[in-house]
Parts: sequence; structure tokens; C-alpha cells
Amino acid sequence: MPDSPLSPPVLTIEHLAISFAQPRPAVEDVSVTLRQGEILALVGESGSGKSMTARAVLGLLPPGAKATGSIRYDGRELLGLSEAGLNEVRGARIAMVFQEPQTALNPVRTIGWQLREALRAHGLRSRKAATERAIELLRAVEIPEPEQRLGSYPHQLSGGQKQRVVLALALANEPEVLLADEPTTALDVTVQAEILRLLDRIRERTGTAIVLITHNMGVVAEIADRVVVLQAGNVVEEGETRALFARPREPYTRTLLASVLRLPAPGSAVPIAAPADEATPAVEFRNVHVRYGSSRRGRAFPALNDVSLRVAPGEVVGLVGESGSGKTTLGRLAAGLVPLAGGQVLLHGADVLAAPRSERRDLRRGLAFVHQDPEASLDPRLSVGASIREPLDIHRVGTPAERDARVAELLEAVQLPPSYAERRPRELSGGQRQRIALARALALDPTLLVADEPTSALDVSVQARVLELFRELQERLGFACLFISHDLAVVHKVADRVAVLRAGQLVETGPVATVFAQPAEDYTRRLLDAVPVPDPTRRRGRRVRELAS
Amino acid sequence: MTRYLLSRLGSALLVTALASVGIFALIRLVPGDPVSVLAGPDATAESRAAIRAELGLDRPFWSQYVHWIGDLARLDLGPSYKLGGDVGSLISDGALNTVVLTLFALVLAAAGAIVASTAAVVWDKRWLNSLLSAVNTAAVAVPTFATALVLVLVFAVRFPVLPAGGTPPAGFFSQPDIALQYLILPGLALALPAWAALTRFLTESLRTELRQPYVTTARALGIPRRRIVLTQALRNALPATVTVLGLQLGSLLGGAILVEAVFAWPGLGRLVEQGISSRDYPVVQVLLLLSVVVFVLTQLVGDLIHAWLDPRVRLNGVS
Amino acid sequence: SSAVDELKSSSGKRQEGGILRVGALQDIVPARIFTNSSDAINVLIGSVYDSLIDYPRDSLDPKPSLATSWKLSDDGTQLHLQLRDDVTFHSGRPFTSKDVEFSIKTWADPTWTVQLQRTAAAVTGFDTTDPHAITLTFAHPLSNIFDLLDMLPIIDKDTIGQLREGKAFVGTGPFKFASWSPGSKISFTRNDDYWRGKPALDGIDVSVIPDPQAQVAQLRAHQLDLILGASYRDFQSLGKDKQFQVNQWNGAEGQVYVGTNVTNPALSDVRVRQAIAYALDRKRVVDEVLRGAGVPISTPWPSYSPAYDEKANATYDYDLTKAKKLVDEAKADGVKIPKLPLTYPAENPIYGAIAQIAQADLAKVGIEVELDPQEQAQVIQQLIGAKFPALWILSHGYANWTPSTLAVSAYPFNADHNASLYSDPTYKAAAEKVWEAKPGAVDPADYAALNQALLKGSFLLEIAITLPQDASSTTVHDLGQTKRGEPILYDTYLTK
Amino acid sequence: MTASVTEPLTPVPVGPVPGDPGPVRANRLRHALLHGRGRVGVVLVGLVLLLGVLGPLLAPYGPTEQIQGANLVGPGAGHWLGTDELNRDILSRTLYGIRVDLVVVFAAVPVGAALGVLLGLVTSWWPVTDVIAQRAFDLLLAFPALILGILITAFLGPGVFTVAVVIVAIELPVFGRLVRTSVRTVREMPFVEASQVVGATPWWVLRKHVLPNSLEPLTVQLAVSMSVAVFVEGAMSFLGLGVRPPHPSLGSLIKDGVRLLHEAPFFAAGPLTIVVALVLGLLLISQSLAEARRA
Ligand SMILES: Nc1ncnc2c1ncn2[C@@H]1O[C@H](COP(=O)(O)OP(=O)(O)OP(=O)(O)O)[C@@H](O)[C@H]1O
Ligand SMILES: Nc1ncnc2c1ncn2[C@@H]1O[C@H](COP(=O)(O)OP(=O)(O)OP(=O)(O)O)[C@@H](O)[C@H]1O
Ligand SMILES: [Mg+2]
Ligand SMILES: [Mg+2]
Repeated sequence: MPDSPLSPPVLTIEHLAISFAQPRPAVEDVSVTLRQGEILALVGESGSGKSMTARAVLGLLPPGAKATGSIRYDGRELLGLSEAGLNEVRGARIAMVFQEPQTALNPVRTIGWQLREALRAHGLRSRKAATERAIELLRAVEIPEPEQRLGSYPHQLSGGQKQRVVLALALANEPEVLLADEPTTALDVTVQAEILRLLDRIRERTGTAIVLITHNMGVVAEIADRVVVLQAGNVVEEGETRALFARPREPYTRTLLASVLRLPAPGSAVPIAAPADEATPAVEFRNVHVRYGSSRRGRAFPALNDVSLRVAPGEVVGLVGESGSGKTTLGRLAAGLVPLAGGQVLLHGADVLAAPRSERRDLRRGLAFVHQDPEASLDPRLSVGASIREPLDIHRVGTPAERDARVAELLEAVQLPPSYAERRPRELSGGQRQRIALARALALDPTLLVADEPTSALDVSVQARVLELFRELQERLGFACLFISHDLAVVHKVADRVAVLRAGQLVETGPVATVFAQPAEDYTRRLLDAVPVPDPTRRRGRRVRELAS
Repeated sequence: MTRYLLSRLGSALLVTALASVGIFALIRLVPGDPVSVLAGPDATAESRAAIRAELGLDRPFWSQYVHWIGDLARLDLGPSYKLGGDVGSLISDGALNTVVLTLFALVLAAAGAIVASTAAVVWDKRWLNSLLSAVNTAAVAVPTFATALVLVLVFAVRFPVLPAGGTPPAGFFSQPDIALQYLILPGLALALPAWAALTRFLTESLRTELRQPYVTTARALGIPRRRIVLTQALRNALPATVTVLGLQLGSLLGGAILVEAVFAWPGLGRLVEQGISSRDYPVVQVLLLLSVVVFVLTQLVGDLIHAWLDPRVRLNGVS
Repeated sequence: SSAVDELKSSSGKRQEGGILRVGALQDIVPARIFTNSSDAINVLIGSVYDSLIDYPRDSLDPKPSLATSWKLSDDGTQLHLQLRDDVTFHSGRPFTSKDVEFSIKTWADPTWTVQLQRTAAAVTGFDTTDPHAITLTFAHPLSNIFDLLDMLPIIDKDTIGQLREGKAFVGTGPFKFASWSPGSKISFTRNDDYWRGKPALDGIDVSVIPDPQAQVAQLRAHQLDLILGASYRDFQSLGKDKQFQVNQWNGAEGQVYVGTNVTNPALSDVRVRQAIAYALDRKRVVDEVLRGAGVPISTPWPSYSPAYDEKANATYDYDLTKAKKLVDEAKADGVKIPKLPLTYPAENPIYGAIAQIAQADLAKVGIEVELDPQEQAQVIQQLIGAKFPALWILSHGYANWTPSTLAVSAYPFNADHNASLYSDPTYKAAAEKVWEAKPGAVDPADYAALNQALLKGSFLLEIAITLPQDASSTTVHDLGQTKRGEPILYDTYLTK
Repeated sequence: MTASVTEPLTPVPVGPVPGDPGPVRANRLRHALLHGRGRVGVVLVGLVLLLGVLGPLLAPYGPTEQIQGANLVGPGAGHWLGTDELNRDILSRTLYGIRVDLVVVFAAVPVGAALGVLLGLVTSWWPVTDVIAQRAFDLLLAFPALILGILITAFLGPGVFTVAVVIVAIELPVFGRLVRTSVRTVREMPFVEASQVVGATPWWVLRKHVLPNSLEPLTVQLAVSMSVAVFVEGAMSFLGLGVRPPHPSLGSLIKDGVRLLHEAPFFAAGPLTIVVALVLGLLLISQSLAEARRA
């Protein structure tokens, strides 16, 4: 069993250092030993060198990177091996899976072709044999009807299916080591849970050793045997999963673990729900319908179907649901960015669309929008000061000097020094950019804020800080908020009420604590179950296995 | 897919229809009178009036236009004012020459570009890249007419190994080997800038493709770089290249005017020039419309090939 | 096989038959087939058709062709011609006096816009009772009737419709029209039944190559045997090459000139026009632009013309002082000379070069000129409509024929209405006088009067006679040319 | 003012966050122009520009001055590049001729670009005007440059002005389309939505966001278009549609030189070198700018 410390090492990385032509090395000193059949998690904040370490193993560093130290596999030194030498190892002995299933597959080739190509690279030339093996592989990664799927193009598969195909590719030549670089980050929680279970089963069946790179401590707790914590290119701590979670030695590990948001254990006590607010809601959706594509051409896609929802003044409503369930659409609808196909949207009791054009602008003035991607939501050409000022400029609020003063106030409100007004977005970190976006949203004193996954692009620790700030500002300023997120833990932390969307329909709504503790709907329960719990003692897979044995 | 095609076809037809009115009006606005050109300096007023009536130029504008479109619909292009003969047969000879030359140049440019850019990307040698980029820049920087003349001087006059110009005396198809020799110099002069543009674009696309995650996936599977370039990156870079190729066709047609002049290649370029200078409305109208149709068709065909090469468009109609 | 090697050959032995490959600058234009306006038309007319009489190139002494002999009545209003009886058209139909009548009447039809239309229209009576003789009656004596008979091709009346469409050209000449691909090629085959005997060549292929340089390149590459259009400079350099010969055809001259709009306020003073005439450095034009293939002139006539007068021709020899003086005088009399536009066809580099020389010359005497190159189409329209604002450069022909042909036929000289808007009773009378006279019987004094009228008016300032040239490979022998510039290829043969 | 701002929240210390990208070079494009290929391009274009500007000072003769007896003299001490058929000093003509190309390159192209950008910008926001403008651009693009040149010359007669008009007509749709693509991409960007949500009008978005964010591709295209303009001038002059004699332009000089390639091969060398240098320089600039954009 992998738990045995006696299994022999298959991959040994010693004193690996990787540098680019820039002051700080990407990886400074990393030593890791991977043992046969184990799952080793590599964790750490963004930029800590996780991916670089994994890429160095297969000689896939970006151009310009220099690596020193040693990476030994099966007694062979991999660092500095020729391209031809590496090609013998790549795929056949050590395989790698990448984060983005959407782009990791060639869009213009069928998956059958890509599987055959992977097999061909290591000697399987016969087309028939390759096809058979491809079907076998697809079956192994639990893709239904594998024979039919061979002729599909990547875009015809769902995200989870694509990630399974990527796994199948990596497993094609039965490698001894699998390097998985954030293989589930881009996926829904439900899909993520399935993929993780699949990884675990593969390890069990083939004895493949897996290096799992992730920043999600829940995932680590779920399946890793051992954990290696990286910080700024160095290994800061290493240990058996359960021990490390229970007794982190290093302060960095401790912060990392502390930043992790947790859901209450299922079935915990239900607090009494607050009575429904009788005031006019900040926003109210009445039986709204949204369709994408022209209905005239018969391609209309119903993104929202008969959804009714109210957000009371000062209330934070979390909107959750799987990818594609219509969360973003509902948020954009409030902001007037998508056309309404049916129903009504009321802002403070006024029907926006029924209002004359001139009034519509004023109605919307009390509304602000924070986008998921802090990078894309700021114009790269404007200084952050100008970006924050923009709403004031548009509505000609006060004199220019007053506007500048207001910018300084807002910066302070999001806990950034006023000197930052001069910077360009790209001179800021992700978390800082998201604060700027927040500051801009608050510029006109909105009564309603629509936040579309505002923290999903951020690191756990940064996310924690931004959420903290958000919560604080919300309490202080008392704006209502529609908070969209696929991360149930985040919603749990910030929201008063939660609404669950599924395929364009509202399935459940209610106070957060009630819904999360005692979901009325099956769908909600599945969502909650799929969330990895950052606590190795409550590991589900293990539990199942322990029960079975 | 079909719907996508239909909408493209619709806008193509609209452009062509607009163009026909525009061209018809435009050419009549050009100062200078076909009748005086035709009659010559020594003609009397009566003879000019007689010619005007004979050409139907005394009718009102709209009636002339309706007649023209009606004739076009019946594939009757009418007679040339100047050359007397039917515009259709007049153009068909020139069109054949121009089409053969342009297509030859297009094939030369496309094939050359694929070879050059895959070689540059597969080998990725410093000297090869420098050499290619130098040749490339030179090919763009030297005007077509200069290249053409230098080619004539070197390969036809100084070292007479290839014909100095003209079309193959026996036509293109009865003696293909001879025809090829006649095509080489003008084809080369015409193809060079297009080749350079295509090579640059394709090399760049291939490099971009090689940075895509799917290439990393393939590399991580141990597939050799050369194979990745040839079977995957190239396949992904082609759809966009086809679009660029379509745009190049336009510049090739433009360049053909110069090359045809230098190589005494009796193609459409000369017809356009002469047609305009002699105010031969029927010829010019048809030629200009033809150029619009070719442009529109190229775009359409380019889109088609693009769609066919890209399964996302082919199967879902999205791009 | 190599396309180039096939073309190279040189053993010097006479070749049986063979196709002569000719390069022409302009294509044929069926509607203007009789106007002598393109070199391809010249090949066509010269090869497919015969005329009644032939002028030798350098004289005005008619020689028999389809007409074997002729007799002019004493009053000069009737001409009796005896015709050959052994001639058939390419269609097989025998040639008769009716065809002569039809041909002359065709030329008199204004839609064909022939230059000698007035002369043809002055033939009023046709006696065609004898199929092999014809008597023509004229409205008045026509001094240039033989010019008409030399120029006029005898055409087949049955195929005139096809001629207009460019589908068939049927004559009695040494070669038959075979095919025409507009814009690129015209082919002729030998007429085995030619009345003068079978021509040496099997046929002629005329390639239309509008770029003179391309013609030269193809001649040098032995893709052509004879080129009709090349720049003077190219002819000069081909002449130095032993592989090629350059032929200069004296007797088929043209004239380049500067035209003036005499209604332009600055140009209405004759002194200004004369000053321009004095200021033109004609010799430089001949030397540097025409590369010697020309003669500086003040009057249009070549030296063999009956109207030629050496003294009159030297009237406007280059003289800047005289020019300057005239300009100063005119200015002193209150004539304002603003910047004058000088129009010329942009397509032809010769006009451009001459215009630039003229501009520099005129600047020296205080006349500022702005060059105004325009498309041929627009230039011709202005010529016809007499719409040139001030000055223009073009060329004319017909001075190499009977002088009256020029005076009554060439557009810029037309005494009734010309592009200069110059009208003068003395000039008109002098022109009519030399026309309405018996051929060969014009009083030299009348010619002198005509010259005086022309020089006095100075509305059209001659620059130079241009001598037509062509170039051929040395394997081509016995080329000829008519006074009208039509190549005579009947005797031509090739050597290997 | 809201209460929140008058009582500021306690600022937390902000230091470099892990993964902080750090300051990036302020102006990538300027950097690209001052190094490597870009610098070679700038030097080449600068040199040509300098020659053109200083032409009158450097030229030993006037551009149209006909020197007696100096007919087609080869290059030598008196005439570095020889003389032409009309006895004019080719070096002087070349130096003056550069100016025509400079006008075409640095005036006509920017005008065409500006018009195209303006039209593209204004029309592409609303579907109706967008369709109309795009079809009009299609129509202009459907004619090869030279055919457009021949057509426009039929109206205006040959001359620098005509060449300039032709270049404007060629560039207008190119820039119009380019801007339209930009508008389409930029308007989908979250930052545009952000400003729309707070009430920005289309005009505001176009001016404040779309245009500034399209400037980079536009500059690259500008350099490319400038090199195209040099060609168009050359080709039009080659077909006799360019500058009016006696004034020289690089294109007309090449045309004259090419006519005399047999007798005076030296003639075309000078102007051709300048054209190649100018085009090369512009191409190098556009390449380096494009590269900087991608980096
Ligand atoms: N192509 C490159 N050029 C220069 N520096 C790079 C490059 N790629 C990565 N780096 C640097 O190397 C360091 C480590 O990057 P790496 O991708 O390994 O981080 P990571 O731990 O995988 O982060 P994430 O969780 O964001 O994926 C980072 O500081 C990054 O800025
Ligand atoms: N512009 C569009 N045109 C057509 N369909 C669209 C468009 N935008 C979204 N959709 C579709 O509408 C559905 C709902 O999309 P929406 O973006 O609201 O989902 P979401 O819940 O925000 O998902 P995610 O968690 O992935 O952000 C999806 O199936 C999506 O494919
Ligand atoms: Mg990473
Ligand atoms: Mg979303």
C-alpha cells in the first residue's frame, strides 16, 4: 500500500534550481522524492514554482529557462538529456497532464487521431491495434461509448470529458509517473470530484506514482498521501498529509491552511432564518427569461428560464450553480448587459426597461459591477486612478479636484495607498487589481453591487483578504449585493442568502446556513457533496476504501 | 454550416449588386467621351452623332443600366466599342492568360511559403531564420516591376535561358513543358511578394501554434517536434493562412497589371488599362465587375475552405 | 524541350516559307480600320489589301497596281482607269470596277472617319460599265486624287459587315486574314493566288505588345523577327548590334508640333506665338529625343514635297534673342503672359520629353509653362472640340503627300475649323486654291502663298519631321514600307 | 460624501504580493523602435527622411535644370549618379524626388488612416451603419490597388494629388476594417462593460477605451501601409499615372531608369536604393512593433 514508507523511489529531484533572465529565480532549491504508487501533492501559492518543477522533469521548460541540479528517473539523469532522449521518456515513462482541458487538445484533430498519435510515438504503428488500444483507454477513463467518441473533435466534448481524454493520452503508454499540473482547476466541483476519484482509481489499478500540483487544500486533503509545500521556489515543509494538516510546522503552511475556507459539516445545527425583509428590494427579477442567439433563426438558447429572485437592500445574495447554469447571465441582466426575452427586472421597484431611455441611465447609476477577472476588468491603458475616476467623469460628479480627492478616499477604503493612483494595472498584483475594481464599483455609492466571481482568479490567501475587505465594506456601506460564485465556501462566507441555479432555472433559495446545512433539493446536495473537504480525516475516498477493506 | 454559407452568399450578392451600379455610374462620370475616342480626330459632327446612336449612348442612364444588367443576366456582355468584337470572347482570352498566370503565382507562393516556413520552424536554425527573413524582406522591399525587369534582363537577355515575355505560342495545354518555361519568369516576379507575405504569416502562425497548450501536451507525450509541426501545428495554422491567401489573390491581380505590362502578357490588366483609356464602357464595366466578383468569390471560397479545415466551424457553424 | 533554344537559329540560308513574327504596339480597331491609326492596322491593310496605284515611298509619281494605266481629262475633273482583269478577292470573287466604286463610297461615308473623306466625297461620278475599267468624275479638279487612290484599299463589298465586327477582312492582297484574338494576336496566311505571284512567307503573326521595351526584349530573345514600335533610343542601340538591323523609312514621315489656342489672351498676339516658335530648340529635340531620326522644320513639308521651300523652312531657326525681343515687345504692349498649360498625351514618352524641353526653352524667354499630361482620350476630345486651354504637343501626318491633302484633311490644319480656332480668309483661300487644281499642275507660287499664310498665322508651330523606324532580326530580308507606313511583306523572306 | 470615506478603514501594509508581476517597461513600442531591428528601420527611414528634407541643400543642381550637353552621362565626378535623357542631374532629381514619396508616405497615408479610423469607429458600434460601412469598405477593397489608381487617374489626371487620393482610397477601408475588428474585440472586454454599467455612452467608450486600445495594431498597420504607399507611388508612376513631369518622384525616376536599363543601367540604381531603403526601414519598423505587441 502506498502508505508504506518502504516503496522504492521512482523519481528523485535534488537541489533543482531554475532561473530566467530576471533577478528572482523561478525555482531556487527544490528536492523531492516520489515513491512508487504514491500520490504526492505539490502545493503553494501562485508563482511558487510548482509548474516549473514539474516541467523541468520532462524538459518542457519555456525557452530561456536554465535548470541546474539533478532529476533522476530509473537511474537516468533527465536534466540536460537530448531532445531525442527525452522523447523516449516523455509519455512512455513519465507523462504529464495540464490544467486547461479546453486547450490541451488539438482542436482540429479527432480524439481518436490524437490517441493514436500518442501511441505511435512509442512504437505502436498498426492502426487497428492503436484504435483498439484507444477505445480501451477511453473506457479506462470512464468515457461512455468510447467507439463513437473516437471520431469526435475536442469541441464536441464537455470540459470533464476533455480532461478525461487528456488523462487517457497521458496514460496511453502506461507511464510509471504521472505529473498532473492543476488537472481540475478549470472544472466544476462535481466534475472535479469525479476526476479526482478517477485518478485515485488509476493509481490503484496500475500503481502509477502521481505528482499532483494544486493550490486547493481540499483536493490535497482528499487524495494526497504526502504533501510538499513550496514557497518562492523553495521547499518549506514536507510530510504525510494527515500529519501536516494536523500539525503544520512552518508559519507559511499555517497561513496557507488558515486561508482555506470551510463549509460547515453537513447536518450541523440550523440557525433560525431571519424574517424576510419587507422593504422594496434593491433588485427584483420577475419571471425573467433570457435567450442567446437569434430566435428568428431558430437557434435561440434559453439561458434563463422563468427565474424570480429578490435582493433586499443591504442583503448579500449568493448565486451558485454549475458552469453554464446561467449565473453570469442573471448578473449581467441586472446590469442591463443582456437583452431580456421575458419578465421584468425592477431596480428599487422601477422597471428599468419600461423607463424612458434618459431615466434608465439614472436608474442604473446606483448599480455597480465587479468582474471575475481583475486583469481584464481594468483598461490596461488607463492609470488605476483614471479607472476609478471614470464613473465620476461620466456623470460629471463635482469638480475635477473633488474627483481626485474622492479617488484617494476610495483607494484608502480598499486599503491601498493613494500613490497607487498613478500606477498602471499591470504594475499591480491580482489582489490589488481586484481591490481597484472594487473601488471603482463603489465610486458612485451604489446601492446594488453585482459581483461575478470576483475572487475566483485569486490565490487562496489573497482571496481570503479580498473577501474580508468586501465583507467589511458591505457592512459599512450597506449596499445590496448579488454575489456570484461557483465556490460554495466563498458564498457561505459572504452571503446572507443563497440561490441555486441549474440549467437556467432557480432550484432553491434560502438563507445560507439553512440551504447549506439542510439542502431541500437533490441538486444542491450533490453540489455540496462534491466540494472537497480540507480535512484529511474526513477523506471520502479513503473512507470508502477503508470500509471496503 | 449551410446557414452560415447562405448568409455569406447573401452579403456577397449584395456587394456585387451595389458594385454593378457603382461601376456603371462611375465609368460614365469619367471625363472623356468614348465616341470621340472611337471616331478619331478627323471625324465630323454627324459621324460622331451616328456613332453615339449606334452605341446606344443617347439613351437615358437608367435605361442603359437596365439594358446592361438584362444582357448580363443572359450572359451577353455586348460588343466592345473599340474592338468591335464581343466583350465575352474579348475577355475570355485575356482572362485565361491572367488566371493561368495568377494561379501559377498563387501556387508558387503558397507552396514556397509552406516549404519555407515549415523548414524554418522545424529546423529552427539561426542561420536559416536570418536567411529567410533577409530574403523575405528583400522580396517585399523591391517593387514588382523592378524584379520583373531584372528577371528579364538576367534570364532572357543576358543569359537567354527563358523567354523574355509573351504567352506560349502553342497555348498552355498542348505543350505544358514549353508553357511552363513561359510562365516561370512572370510567375516568379508576381509570386515573390505574395510568397514573402505568406511565409511571414505562416511562420508566425506556426510559432504561435507551437506555444499553444496542445503542443505542450503533444511534446509531453514524446511526439517529435517535426511531427508535431507537420501534423498538428500546420493543420491549425492553415485556416487563417487560407484567409490571408485569399487576400493575397487581390494583390496578385493588382500586381498582374504590372507584370503583364513588363512581360507582354496579354491579360486583363492591359484590357482594363486600354478599356479605360479608350472609354470602352462595356469592357471596363465587365472587367471592374469581374474584379469585384473575383474578390467576393475568393472571400467566399476562403471562408469555405476555412470552414472545411476547421471542424469547429464545419460542425457547429461557429467561428 | 527549351522554349528558348527553339527560337535560336543562324545558318544564313534562305528559308522556304516560314512565319514572320511581328511585334506591334497597338491592336487593330475595326471601326477605325481605314484611319492608319495603329501599327497593327498598317500590317493588316498593307498585307490584305491592294490599292489602285502605288506611290514609291519617296516621290509622288504614281505607279500601276490594280490599275494598269490611267488618263486624266484636260480640265482635271475626270479620271479613266484601266483595271487588271486577273485579280480575285480572297473569297474567290473576281475584282471589278464595281469594287472600286464601293471602296471609294465607303471612304466617303463619314462613319468610317477617314481623313481623306472630303476628297473621296468629291468623287461624284462612277462609270462602271466596263468591269475592268472605271471612269471617275469629280466635283472640281482634285490635286490630290492620286493620294486617295494610293491610300484607298480595295475592299470586298460582300463582307463589309463582318469587317465592321472584326470577323473577316477580305481583300486582294498577298496575305489572307486568318484570325484575330483581340488584344493579343492577329494571324495572316499566304495568298497562293496572288496576282503578283506567290509571296515568300507562309504567313505573318502579329503580336500586340503595347510596351516598347517588351518588344525589344522579345526581339533580342528571338521571339520576334520584326518590331514596329520601340523607342528611338532602343532603335539606336539595336542598330549597333550585329544581330539586328534597323530600317528607317524616309517618305513616310510624321511631324510633331506645338499647337496654340489663338483665342487664349496671351496667345492671341502673334508675336508671342512667333516667340515660342523661335524659342524651340528643334535641333536638340532631333538629337536627344529622336536620336537623329528626324529633321528640324518650320514648315511641315519634307524636302521632296512640291511645297518645300528651304528658306521658308528656316524661318524659325532657334533664336533666343529674337524670341526674347518679341516677348518683351508684346509685354510692353500690355499682353499678359500668365503660366500657360501645355497639354500632351501622357502615354507616349516622346511627347513628355519634348514638352519638358519646350518648357525649359520657353522659360528662358520669359514664358512660364505648366505641363499638363493627359490621357490620350482626353487629349483627342480636346483636339476635336478645340478645347485646349493654351498649348499642346501632338503630331500630324500627310505633309509627305500632295500638299493639299494636308491642308484639307489633317485636322489641325483644317482652314474651316481647327483646334487652334484660327480662321483667316487668306489661309483658307490659299488652301482651297492648291486643292482644287489638276494633279501635278499646281502653280509653285500658290504653294509659296500657302507657306506664307501658315508662317504668318503661326498657329501651329512645327518642331520636327519624325522618320519612322522599325527593327528586325538579320534573318529577315527585303522588308518594304508604303508611304502610309504600311509594311510591305510580299517580297520578304527569312534565312535560317 | 459617504461616511465610509470620511472615516477611512485602517490601511493594511501593502508589500509585493507573491506572483506580483513587477513594473513592466513603460512603453514597449518605443523600446522596440530603439533596439535591434526596429532601430535599423528607424535609422533607414530617418536617413531617407533627412535626405528628403535636406535635398535642396545637398543637390548640386535644380531638379528640373537641363544641363547643356550632359545627355545621359554616366556616373562620375560631375554627376555622381549620371544624367538623364533630358540632361538633368539624376542625383539632384533623386534628392528632390524623395520629397514626393515623403508627402505620400507621411501625409496621404495618415490622412487615409485617420479617415478610415474615424469612419470605422463611428459606424461599427451600431449594426446598421456597421453593415453599410463594411459593405462599402468591401467594395473599395474589391478593386486591386492599381485598378483603383487607373480609375481615379481617369478622373483627376496624373499627378501627386491623384497618387495621394488613390492612397487614401486604398488605406481607408484597410484602417476602417482594422478599427472595426478592434471595436468588436474591445467592446467585449470586461472593462468596457464596467464603464457601460456605470452609464458610459457609446461615444465615451469609443473615445476613452476603444481608440486607445486600438492604437497599437493601428501603428503597426500604419508602418505597413506606408511601405505600401511607396509601392503604389512607384507602380503608378511606372504606368505613367504618377507625378507630372518635369518634377521627379522616386517612382518616375525608376520608370525612366528602367526604360533605359540597356543604355544606362546606372540610372535606376540610386532611386531604387532609396525606395528599397525606405520600404525596408518601414517594414523593419512594423515588424519590430508587431513583435513588441505580441511579447
Ligand atoms: N516564461 C517565463 N519567463 C519568465 N519567468 C517565468 C516564466 N514562466 C514562469 N516564470 C516565473 O517562474 C516562477 C514560477 O512559476 P510557476 O509557473 O512554476 O508557478 P506556479 O507555482 O505553477 O504558479 P501557479 O499556481 O500560478 O500556476 C514565477 O515567478 C513566474 O513568474
Ligand atoms: N453570448 C452568448 N451567446 C450564446 N450563448 C451564451 C452566451 N453567453 C452564455 N451563453 C450560454 O448561456 C448559458 C449560461 O451562461 P452563463 O455564462 O450565464 O453561465 P455561468 O453560470 O455564469 O457559467 P460559469 O460558471 O461557467 O461562468 C451557457 O450554456 C452558455 O453557454
Ligand atoms: Mg502553475
Ligand atoms: Mg460565469
